[in-house]
Amino acid sequence: MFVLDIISSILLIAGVFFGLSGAVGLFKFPDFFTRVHAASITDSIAAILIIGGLLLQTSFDLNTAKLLFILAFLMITSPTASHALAKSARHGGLLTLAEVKEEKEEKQQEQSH
Amino acid sequence: MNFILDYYNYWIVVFLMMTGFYIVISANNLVKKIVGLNVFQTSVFMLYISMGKVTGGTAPIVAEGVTQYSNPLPHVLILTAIVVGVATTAVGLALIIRIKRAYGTVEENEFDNKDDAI
Amino acid sequence: MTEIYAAICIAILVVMAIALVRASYAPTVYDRILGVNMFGTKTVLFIAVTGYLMGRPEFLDIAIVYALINFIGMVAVLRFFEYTAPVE
Amino acid sequence: MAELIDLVLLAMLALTALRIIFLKDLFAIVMLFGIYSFLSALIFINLDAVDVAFTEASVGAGISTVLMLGTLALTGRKEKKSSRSSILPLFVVCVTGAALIYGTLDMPPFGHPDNPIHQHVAPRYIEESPKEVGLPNMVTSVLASYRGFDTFGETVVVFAAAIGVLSLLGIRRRKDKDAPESGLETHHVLHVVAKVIIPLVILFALYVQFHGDFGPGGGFQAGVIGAAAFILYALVFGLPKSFAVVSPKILQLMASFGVLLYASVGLYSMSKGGNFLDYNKLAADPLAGQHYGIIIIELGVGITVFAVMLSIFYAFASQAERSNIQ
Repeated sequence: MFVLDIISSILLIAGVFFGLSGAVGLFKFPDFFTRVHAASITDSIAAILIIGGLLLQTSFDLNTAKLLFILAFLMITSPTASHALAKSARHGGLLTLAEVKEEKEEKQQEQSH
Repeated sequence: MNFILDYYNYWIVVFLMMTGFYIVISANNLVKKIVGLNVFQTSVFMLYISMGKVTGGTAPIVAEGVTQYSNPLPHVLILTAIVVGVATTAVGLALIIRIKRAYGTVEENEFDNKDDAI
Repeated sequence: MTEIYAAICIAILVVMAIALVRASYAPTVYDRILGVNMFGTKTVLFIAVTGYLMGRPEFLDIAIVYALINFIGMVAVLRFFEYTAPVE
Repeated sequence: MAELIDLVLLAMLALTALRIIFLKDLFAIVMLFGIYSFLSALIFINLDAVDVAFTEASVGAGISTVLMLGTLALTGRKEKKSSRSSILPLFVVCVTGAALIYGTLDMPPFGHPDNPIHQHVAPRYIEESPKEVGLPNMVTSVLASYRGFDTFGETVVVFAAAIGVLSLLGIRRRKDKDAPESGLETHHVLHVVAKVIIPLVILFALYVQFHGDFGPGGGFQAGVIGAAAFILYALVFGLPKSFAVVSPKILQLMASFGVLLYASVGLYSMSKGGNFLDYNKLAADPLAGQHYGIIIIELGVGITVFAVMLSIFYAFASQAERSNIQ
């Protein structure tokens, strides 16, 4: 049991590490689409690692099934939500940082001509 | 120190209650007022639930090896209150939609002199 | 194991706090929705871990509800958002 | 440890509430209110009220937020600047808050087992209800059996709210051609995922309905979760398709059927010679009678709440689509 405890601790700590890095990414990245990227990927990996760590602590009963259900649910919904959000943002007219720069340069060129 | 530990829960709940109250009486927009009302309501729920908590107790669902349970009575009262709360919120929001249709606005200070229009 | 659970709980709380700050001070509306979504998924994990911390892991049902409501709230925001004015 | 988590959550809650005051964008306010509900549900879990947390998460955070968003789609999302001064409200709030805090000083300290609230009926519920009613979840026993009258009243109130909303707004039905397309028409991933998830959600709602005697859950929560599944369908695929699956007429019938089912249990127990809602008379063995009674009335509550929540959502969402055309 001792080995299992160690493995599950490592998984939990790794999961939290990814969660924290995703949270930092929410602030550090320059534009919205990179921030979605940071948040959604770390969300999924944190869910896998933390739920995986908890799974090792169960003894194959109803709780195992519920944890697996949560994991499956998060694996399906979390990326979908991020995708739908990014798509809505794109359709709503939000530009990436590179595109904003390009537009600025074009405007400057027009003015210089 | 013990004194603060014994009462901080109630104080924060009172603070939240007053925040909701402030939103209700100072906001101009009716939807924001409803949000404030809900904030107020939720903090009242929290007051009830914190009274039902017993230190060292656990959730009132019978389990092996547990002797101390928290008080189930406030839980029951609040459980039904939440559902009724959302039902009344729905009625309030429906009234807001009707007000918007009749007056063309949901800002409180713009209702003046619009009674003639109906 | 209890110490580990407690530490994990606190770390997830920190992540939730950061997401909350992002949701309340956001440059665009989409960032706000992103913060709310991240807050929701982290609460699911938080409930799962607290269940083990308090020794009553059968309350995982609540975590499932959170995951579900988080997703539905997200879809509802995207849906009704299109009816109203575009980005500020 | 529990105190620390409690304190952090309460601090986050206070921050959210303060932020709601100062924001002018109503969309942001409603989203923060969703977070507020989530956080308060976390506090309920921390204070051992798992059933309450279940309800708050599904009803408060889920349905309220969706309804508020639907209202915002009609009323506009900016709050205009108030011309009134905020000094008088602030003064009133400070005085009331000070009075309330003065009042809390006389309250019994937080969490002590000797507090008056734990003295009278609570020990009886905790010690006797597993023997008298035979369910491990004391909240369900108290809700459905000891305080059955109360719950019946609440169910009727929920039913009345549905009548109120429907008479104020009404559900507008249009032919398929006139109906606007769902705003999420182009989100193909969302369509596929919604189709996968909705059966799982309905299954989970049934689990909550019938497992409520043994764990957190019950009719109220199951009804809301079931309604949430159909709300998800309506959001993704549009209202007309959703009307084809569950029509508003059927919902109205279901809402009244649930209330009647609850009342008929009471009347049946009266015809057996007991009081109204006296489950002991439902079967030869009192414990079995309690089981039957609780399962049936929870079913009635679940059906009513499901139908009411879904018809309220229909009423709001059909308004939103109408205004979008104009």
